[in-house]
Amino acid sequence: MSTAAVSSAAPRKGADVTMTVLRRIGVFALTVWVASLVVFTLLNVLPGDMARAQLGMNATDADVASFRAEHGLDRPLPVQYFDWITGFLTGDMGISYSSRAPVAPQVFDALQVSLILVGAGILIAVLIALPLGTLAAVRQNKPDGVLLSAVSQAGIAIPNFLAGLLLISIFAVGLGWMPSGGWTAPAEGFGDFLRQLALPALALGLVRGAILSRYTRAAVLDVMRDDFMRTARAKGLMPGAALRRHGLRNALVPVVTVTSVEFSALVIGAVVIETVFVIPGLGSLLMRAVDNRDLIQVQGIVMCVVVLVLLVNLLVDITRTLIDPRLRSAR
Amino acid sequence: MRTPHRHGLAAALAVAALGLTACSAGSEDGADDAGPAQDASVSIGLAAVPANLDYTTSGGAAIFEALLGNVYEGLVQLDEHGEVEPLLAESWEISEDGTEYSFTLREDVTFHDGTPFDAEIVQFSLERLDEWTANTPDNLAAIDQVEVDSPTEVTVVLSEPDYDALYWLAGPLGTMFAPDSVDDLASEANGTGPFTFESYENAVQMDLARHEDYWGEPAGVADASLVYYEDAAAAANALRTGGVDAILRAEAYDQVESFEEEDEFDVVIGDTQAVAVLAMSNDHEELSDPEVREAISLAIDKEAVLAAATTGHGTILGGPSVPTDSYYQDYSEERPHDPEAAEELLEQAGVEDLSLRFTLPNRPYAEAIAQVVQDDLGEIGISVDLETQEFPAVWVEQTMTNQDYDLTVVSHVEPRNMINYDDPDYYWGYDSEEAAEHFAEARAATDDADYASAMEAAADQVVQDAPGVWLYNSPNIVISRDGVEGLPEDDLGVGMNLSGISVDH
Amino acid sequence: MSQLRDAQAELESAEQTQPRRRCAGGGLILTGGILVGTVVLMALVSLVWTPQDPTATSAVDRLQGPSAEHRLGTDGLGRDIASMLLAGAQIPLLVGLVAVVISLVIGVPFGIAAAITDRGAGIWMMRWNDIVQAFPPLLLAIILAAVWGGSTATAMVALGIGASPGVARVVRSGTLQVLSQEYALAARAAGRGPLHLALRHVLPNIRGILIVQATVGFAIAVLAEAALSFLGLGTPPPTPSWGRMLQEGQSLLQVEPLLVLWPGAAIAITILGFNLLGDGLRDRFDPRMEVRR
Amino acid sequence: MNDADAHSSAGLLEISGLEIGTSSTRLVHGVDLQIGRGERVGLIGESGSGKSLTLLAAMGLLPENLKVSGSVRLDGEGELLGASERRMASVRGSRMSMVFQEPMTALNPLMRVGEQIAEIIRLHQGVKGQPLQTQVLELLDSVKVPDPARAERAYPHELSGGQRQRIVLAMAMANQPDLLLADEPTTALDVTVQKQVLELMGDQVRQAGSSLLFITHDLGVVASICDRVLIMRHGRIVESGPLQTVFSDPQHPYTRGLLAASALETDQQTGRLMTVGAVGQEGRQQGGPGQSGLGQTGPQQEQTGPQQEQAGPASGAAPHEVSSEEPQTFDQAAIFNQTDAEPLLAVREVRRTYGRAGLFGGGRQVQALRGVSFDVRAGQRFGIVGESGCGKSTLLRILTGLDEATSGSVEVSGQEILGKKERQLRWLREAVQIVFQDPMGSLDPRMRIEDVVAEPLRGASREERRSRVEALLEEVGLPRRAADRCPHEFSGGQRQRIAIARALITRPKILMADEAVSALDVSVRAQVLNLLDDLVRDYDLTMLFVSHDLQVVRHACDTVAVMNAGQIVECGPADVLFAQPQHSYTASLLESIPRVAG
Repeated sequence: MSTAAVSSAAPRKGADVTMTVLRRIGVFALTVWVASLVVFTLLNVLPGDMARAQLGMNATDADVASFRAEHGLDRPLPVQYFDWITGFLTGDMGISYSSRAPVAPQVFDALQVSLILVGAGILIAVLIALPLGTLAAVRQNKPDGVLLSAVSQAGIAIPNFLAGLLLISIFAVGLGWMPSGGWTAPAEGFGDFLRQLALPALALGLVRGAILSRYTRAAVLDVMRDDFMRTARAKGLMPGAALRRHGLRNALVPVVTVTSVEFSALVIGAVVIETVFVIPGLGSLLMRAVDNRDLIQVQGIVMCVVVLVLLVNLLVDITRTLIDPRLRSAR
Repeated sequence: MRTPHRHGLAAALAVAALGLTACSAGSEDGADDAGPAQDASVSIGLAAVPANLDYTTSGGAAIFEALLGNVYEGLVQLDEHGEVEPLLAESWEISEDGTEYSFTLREDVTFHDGTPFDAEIVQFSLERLDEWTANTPDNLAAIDQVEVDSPTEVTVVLSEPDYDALYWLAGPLGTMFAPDSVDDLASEANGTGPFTFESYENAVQMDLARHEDYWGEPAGVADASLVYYEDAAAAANALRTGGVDAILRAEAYDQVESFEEEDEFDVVIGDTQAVAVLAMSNDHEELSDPEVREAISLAIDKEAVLAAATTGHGTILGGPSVPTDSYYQDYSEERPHDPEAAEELLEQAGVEDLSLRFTLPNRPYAEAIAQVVQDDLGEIGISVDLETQEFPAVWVEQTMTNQDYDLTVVSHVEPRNMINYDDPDYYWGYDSEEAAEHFAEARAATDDADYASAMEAAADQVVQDAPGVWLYNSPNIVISRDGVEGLPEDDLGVGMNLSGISVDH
Repeated sequence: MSQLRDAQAELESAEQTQPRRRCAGGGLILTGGILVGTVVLMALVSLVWTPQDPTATSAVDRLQGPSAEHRLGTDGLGRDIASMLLAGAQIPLLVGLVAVVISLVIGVPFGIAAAITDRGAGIWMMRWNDIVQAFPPLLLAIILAAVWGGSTATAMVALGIGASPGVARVVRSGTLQVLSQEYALAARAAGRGPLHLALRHVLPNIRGILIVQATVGFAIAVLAEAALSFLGLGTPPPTPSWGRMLQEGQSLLQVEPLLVLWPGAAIAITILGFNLLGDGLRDRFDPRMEVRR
Repeated sequence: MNDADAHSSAGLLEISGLEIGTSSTRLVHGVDLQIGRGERVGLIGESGSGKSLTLLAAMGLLPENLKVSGSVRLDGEGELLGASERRMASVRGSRMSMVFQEPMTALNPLMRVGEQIAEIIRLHQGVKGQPLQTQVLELLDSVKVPDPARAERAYPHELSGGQRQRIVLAMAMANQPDLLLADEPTTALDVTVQKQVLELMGDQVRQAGSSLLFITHDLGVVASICDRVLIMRHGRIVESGPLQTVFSDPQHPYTRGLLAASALETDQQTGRLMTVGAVGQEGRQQGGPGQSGLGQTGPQQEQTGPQQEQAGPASGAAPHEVSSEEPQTFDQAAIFNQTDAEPLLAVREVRRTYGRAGLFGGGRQVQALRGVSFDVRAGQRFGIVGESGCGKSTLLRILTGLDEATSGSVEVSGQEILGKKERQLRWLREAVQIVFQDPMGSLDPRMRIEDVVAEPLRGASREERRSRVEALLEEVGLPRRAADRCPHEFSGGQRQRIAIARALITRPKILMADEAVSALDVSVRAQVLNLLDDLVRDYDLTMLFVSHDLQVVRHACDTVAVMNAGQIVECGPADVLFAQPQHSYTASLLESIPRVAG
């Protein structure tokens, strides 16, 4: 099919990459702003009286009024939004209704914990998925490949909290190898930190790894069908070498893309895993804030999660641009 | 720093007992062989999470349970039998008409930040009660003013006699605060108690450290950590895997048996002040009919409720008082499980197709109770819709404050919660002149016997009117690993005193 | 795009003669179908019959092992586990169904519209889509549970809305594919408007993608419902649901592991079934397009 | 027989009894093939003939699910069929190399071009470092890639199709292989580029003394590069021999038909194109996508096309002057083919610019049309030729209201169509219809033929619809009952007939054909062109025929405009323009056409 005449793209990569990255960051900022509107709107249609819920039944109307004034709940919503979002940008998420402490430090502490957990989960998932997914693709018609496929299928079907419960039951309570939960910051004791991280990270990573390995398998299968793989073989590369030199990097592009989707799945998976393993991360904080109807805290946490997800999307986008030169000069 | 002392087992037990009562007598004797380590630390698993540290404005027993008696102290405290005994006040006198309480204060007490404790502090703390929004400050509404007689003498003047006043002063309402500290009660705790407050990571862990300059018997452990597990099974797992040394107020009822079977764990089942009560809204047309309420009472199988909620641990109740109350009477046989009779009653009342909205806190015990009740009421033709509400936030707002419910259930852990039947505005909506008279009599009582008999009469009246169904008094389950001694066995509805705990290595 | 590679053509013509493509993924579809069918059957049967009343509590019967009366034993409230397992299939399936329908109802028109107006509004529509996608379904469900309290309805709505951006994305790329085909141009040259294009050309041709998407979406919704119930934000008691059973059973895991294993297995089998079905259908409808959400 | 035989005596590659099949179907039936040292052999066949599979079998790169038997021997290596992967790997790229059809996908998109070339040298020669670098640059230079140093650092997507194919060729020739296998290496390229690449390939092979096995469907291409040809059909070799012999004196009827069809020869008596439709009815089951059944042997079609005995000249339009412009730059575009009478179609100064400013800048603009003006009179057959990217398809889309012009004016029957709302263009939808290139893509696979054909029809009753569809199907040479079938049941040629039927159902005044026969096998191409010819006459159509194929345009049109880079560079009566091209671009286009009779 004929296409419009395209002036032959001059390879001026440096400028292209910078432009692409800058444009992505611009879009990211815009996206975050709209997302903040969504979060604020969603959470400010809460029915019921925040103040009364927080103060309990002995509170008088005056108490309620002063609570509302103290937390600025008596001002028009646009003003509240403006205050919240400008505060958010400067790292001030307001004062928690229930703990009466600033929200931001709690959220940041919890965020660190969750990030470590999610990071460990992704690491485990990737370490499982890349080799196994590739193997399953290469050996797709052989018994071991089929077996790998089946195992990963089964892995996907197990909810991560069930995996968590079973891991606790076997390795913590049953065998006593690991603690059943809790959290130690790495600075406070690296051994304890690792021991406590092991099971929840596994619970997260195993299931995500199973899913990611399916994507990897699909991506590698796709790549193995590509023309340039045939070219590589025609050059005289052995199948394995062709896959290593030409296939894997190409297969990585869709896998990296999927990782961004996987990341948000992991973050939300961490919410559940944190409750199972009593880990003071964002998930635990969120669940408690929801229980306490601590609107301002919920708002801060949700916004953080959303920014995080968008940020990872941005990073993945940029990573793809770096891996795939075609995206650099994309329109 | 004192040198580590070694105690024999007997001595250890003695210390433990002393610790519980936290009496002022020193027991620095008996230094020998292996025993509790002075520099030991203990970590204790708990279920209920403090929202913050300020129990003057934040509801929930978890805060004062952790802080009262450990960090904060009042003029008086409850001994292990629930009797009032001296603490920061060495002694007191009550005027003939019961309206003036004169306390003589200890002299050598300072707050952890160095503020000296004196009569001014008492005046400040007790006159500040009108700023409280949580933990039923109305229980001490009778306090009119506090007069400073001398630095160590203070008189609390009541506007009318209240026999319960001392009792309430032994609880959170009687806490002594340093005036400079009240601005950040939510995040700091500055008291006179045996532990200093170190840190609180919200909903995760609270760290207390022994206050070395405590005026009384120093705490048995150097550090105490309260670790919070909202999920009972997680707490039990933590105990099993060495994450904590003990769990207090354990709700993992199902696991009690398996812990009892294991040698390395000790299980103690103590008392609580808690009353699990199924409240029936007086605003509801059919439910305002005593026959219908009676029928519902008869329809509920309390054995089944107890089995479902606590696997049978605890005491089945028939009335609003608990066994540890001085005015306790056993009403459990009053309305035995009798579905047929219940059905007949309903028929008599001419009620058909009754459909009720049951709001319940999202707590395992409440969900278990609700499902049994739903089932039981279904048997007699009452259909029940369950509506789970987050506890405390939503339940307190919707059910308790707005009183928007037909049926609800909650375990009232606050002590002597029966007096709320004297408050027609309480969510129970109970309003009885007869009962009110008895409650007034009780307040005006000047000795225990009068008080108890008046309260008994009130209880009789309440039970007769059946504004709710009293289900059970839950047990206080304490599970600890071997070697941890001196844990508070009973939950008296005040703080849990940790100073008596000792840990064997 | 349309350049045929000869070998490919030769191969495909060979495949055409033997109906290989027809039965592609047959084994997966069969296995998945059997698993899903079993679950659906469980739900249907439980509508009219269960061995016992799945909500009937009985204090004396609590935590019993399997017996003639209780095939799989009883739970902590003395309820019959077998009956709860059967009836517990209803909620996941209902949530899955409604969530998938919601995600399709939102995502399909959105995706098609974004593709048809690809240059102008379409770009902004997809940006919006990206934003919504930054709210994972489960997070959305938690937020909605915070707003309205946890219930089956909020779970269904949240999961449906949360899944819709994924649907929209897939639909958009499928629609762009269709619109780039000459038959779509021919339809436009014939004076047919966007609605005709959408209904007569796009929908029938992305049907396969939609079925695959719906199947996978079903599995995700079932999983999310279980997680929500586990967190206490899903289906409230006494309605039996596997997620709730898991949550109630976890405190008894050390005492009676089967209370967790039964509902856990039921959830796993359901998800496995839908995933296998989805993979099989994907193979059948489009052997080239692999898992790509 | 002459020196072609002398070559084959020094056998390099010997394929004998090669059979390839799936578990149930045999695709290649006992192919025998010998190639001598330095010999250049063309393997000719239409799609689905098994020629590519034969090639892949020689390289040992057949898909795993295919079964292969027979023998493939390479001089000095012995039997290759069933040889170990390791042994094959050492042969591939060093003694036997391959060039593929699709330059867009044959290169690893994530690897720099230089590295991809270096890889094959390193692999077989073990050269490293600076010498390797030098060798790569030399190779790039030898395949005439402009600015080798820059190309070496470039990624494939930064190069044009022709440049990429040069890179692939450079890779294939890097180790001076004994045998180069080329699989339709120029099919995806424009004619001018094709010519250059073919010449380059010929030079390279000659210099290296390599043998060549060249696969194509295009007889003209073979003629320019090979000295011996084999004709393959349905998995069998039906004829072979020296190029001259086979082309001048074909023995097999299929070869004869193929030759006639590809040269677009006309029957002396009827003036119609020669087809191979009548030849070789032994055809296999009709195929689906990817296979354009030769000879219309589908079950629903026994007769080939409506063979009306209408004679007459191919062009019915009045002659007119040539108005070609020599200078490369036009200040104002001239109006081509201008007429004093009211033209049916008047195109003035049409410009189209693609590209947009991105959300955050960075948009790129492409000028697809730079001011095109011409007239078409009623009854004319107006052809537009040009290479890919010249703007011809864009132009056609604007004329059919599928795309919007950036500026300019288009009047059909005196009515402006640009800038109008779809509602105001109802009449245009009936007056102008279009036939597209791709017989796969132009019919919705999910629709029944009746719905496909009737799609442009509005407001007709069911019966009327049905009867008109059936009537039209008959006219385009398909049975009435085809209306109830689905597109996948038809071959490529049949589908194109259906597309034509759809275009005619509104009885349009103007029929636009966008590369309408380009995707068809040569044998089918002739039939479809004949059909168009008949229909244009029967329906009194004015036709706009866009193609990259000069031969086809020359046959199908009476007036031809040549487009380059968004402008018309020359326009005139077909005969005149082809005989005496005025513009240098037209001349170079004409020169590039590969000719059978070379």
